[in-house]
Amino acid sequence: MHNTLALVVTTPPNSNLTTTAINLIKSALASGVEVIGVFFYQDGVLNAAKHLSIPSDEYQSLAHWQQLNHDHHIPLHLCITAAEKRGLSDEHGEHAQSTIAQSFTVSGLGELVELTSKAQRVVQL
Amino acid sequence: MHNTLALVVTTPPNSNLTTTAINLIKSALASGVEVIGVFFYQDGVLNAAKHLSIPSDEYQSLAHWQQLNHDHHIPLHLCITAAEKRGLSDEHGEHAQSTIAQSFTVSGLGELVELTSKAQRVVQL
Amino acid sequence: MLHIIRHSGFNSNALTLCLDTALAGDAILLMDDGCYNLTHPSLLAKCGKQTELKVYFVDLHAKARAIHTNQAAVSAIDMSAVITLIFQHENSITWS
Amino acid sequence: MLHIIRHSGFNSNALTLCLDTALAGDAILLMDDGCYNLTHPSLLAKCGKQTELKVYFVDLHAKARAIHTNQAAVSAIDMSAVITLIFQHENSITWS
Amino acid sequence: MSDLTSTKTIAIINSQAPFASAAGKEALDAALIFGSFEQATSLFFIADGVYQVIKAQDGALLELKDYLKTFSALPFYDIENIYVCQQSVIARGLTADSLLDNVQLLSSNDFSQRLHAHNVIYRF
Amino acid sequence: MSDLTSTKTIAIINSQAPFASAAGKEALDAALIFGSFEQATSLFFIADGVYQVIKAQDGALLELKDYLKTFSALPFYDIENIYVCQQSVIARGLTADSLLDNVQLLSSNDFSQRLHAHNVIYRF
Repeated sequence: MHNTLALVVTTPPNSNLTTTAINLIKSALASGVEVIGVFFYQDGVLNAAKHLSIPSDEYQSLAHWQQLNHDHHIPLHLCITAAEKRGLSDEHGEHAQSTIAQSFTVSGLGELVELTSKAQRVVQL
Repeated sequence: MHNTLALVVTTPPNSNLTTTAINLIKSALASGVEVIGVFFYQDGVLNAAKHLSIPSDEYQSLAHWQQLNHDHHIPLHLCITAAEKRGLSDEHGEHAQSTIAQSFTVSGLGELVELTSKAQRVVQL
Repeated sequence: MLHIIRHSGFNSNALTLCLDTALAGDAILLMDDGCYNLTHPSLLAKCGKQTELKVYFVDLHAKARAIHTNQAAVSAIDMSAVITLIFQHENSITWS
Repeated sequence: MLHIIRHSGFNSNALTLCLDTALAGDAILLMDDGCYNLTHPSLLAKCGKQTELKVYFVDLHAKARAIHTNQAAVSAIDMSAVITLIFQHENSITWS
Repeated sequence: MSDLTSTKTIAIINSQAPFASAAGKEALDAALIFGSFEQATSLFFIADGVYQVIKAQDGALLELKDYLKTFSALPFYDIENIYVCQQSVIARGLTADSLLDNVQLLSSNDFSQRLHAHNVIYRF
Repeated sequence: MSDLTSTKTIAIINSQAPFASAAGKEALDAALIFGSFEQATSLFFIADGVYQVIKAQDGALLELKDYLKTFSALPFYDIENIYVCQQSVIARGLTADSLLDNVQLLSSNDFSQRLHAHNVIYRF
């Protein structure tokens, strides 16, 4: 049987909760589960902050998210409304520059509906 | 008697807690209390996010902070280490742009020590 | 000492920590969601005991939340009285 | 239903909400700070009652926190078993 | 957006008070979107979440735009199941008549049974 | 930095567990700075904060850099008062010998009395 999983991340990155979410995805992949997408909502949107600065000897959550996207083609959907409420910006131009890290897709809540509908299981972390 | 007050803000801006902090400062000023500075720490640093986007018909906390700084010369000190952990950046240059709003001063915890030492009363909000 | 409570004691331990730490002569100020504690059994029990503990709440914050109290032992105040309280007490703790 | 608890029930109402909502046949998974609930009186009381409620905890998360249990009614599992649990249950709630 | 591959029943649990965090507003935003995509969506209020559905609140006093008014409009979004945990209401010294008119007060057990009947559950 | 106008006694209260938020680390950072500016600084652990000072924790298992090790070094920063609330310890099923060696276990009343004796109190 082909199992599919979607993850909704609502907790911020500067905590051990993010490490657990990433490890859970890696375990799912190792178990042959297809992770069809991650949706970042509420304080979870801070996971997509390009400038998030964590000392180099600490867990680099952003790099881990990007690796999951790159190596396993897991879409990382960012709720842009929730992100803008927390200081992130998708603007480009002379006086502005997107503060959203590569590998994240700017999305709306419609994407949450789609992931929720498609996945066999959805877990909020 | 000349009363002095310092405020340490540790709560994030997308909540009603910020409005209360700003109203408390305004009441202090109206009572003749000198507010010698505000120090932003922990999730409070998000108050300084330049791109913080709040619908125009909702409370504009950033504009209120800037007004307090402009009209009453209240220093707004941002703990840069805590800010960088939450995705803010003070970098300038070709590929980067500070994401910290005007009127905020990039500081370290030494400034918290100074404010704590100087003010007659310190309140954490 | 002035204890400032800004959260509900039903969802968190903010109120319990405050009550465990408060000594005679202290004051408790309920602000923001702290106003929900006006109906909390632990606070009501303390008020009933006639301890030397004063309890204040920000009137506007309770009104906005449609939270009412008929306790004589608690006082409704405005923000300017909050400033007075801050300077009346030597120190403060903000419980969350 | 699988109940995922990621926070301590001593500081918050996460554990209480979970226990109030759990029905026979449900499973509880303690992850992250949820492992602190291994010594929580409310959880121990439930375990003692031989209810049809299964309790699991992530072994690694408890070890890192130096939290130990000698309850026979709770099972230490690894992350791969967490994935199994997720697919064994129709739905889940994450309590915080 | 592509056609949805399946229709699921969605439960949105509100466990936090309305003004001190973005949780209530963001939960409601999610519920409205699920409703507009014709996913059967129910709202659940438990613990401090019950403070979201009490009458006569006035966010304007706090300079807030009051998202709570949207609750009365939920039937227009095909969200008709609004369940409130009676035990949480009583524990907070509130009464049934302090709640909005279009909510259903349920015992702990009924509340829990309804919750279990949904395919996907998000908690805010 | 200019000379400090006054010397105050500072209490830093830790009320949260170590790994799930930045609170513990940021509280410690603040305490170390106050100490290095020769402000008399005391650390207080209450509620889930007591989990910060139990022995044999291993953050490396969670891929964490373990800031808790710094607690043993606090005397070098002139921070010698480390108070732990006994009631919180007991409520969590912990015992005195599970705590770090350089902390003082205090009854609720003693804990509270010491706290009151400080000029400025920050809570994390």
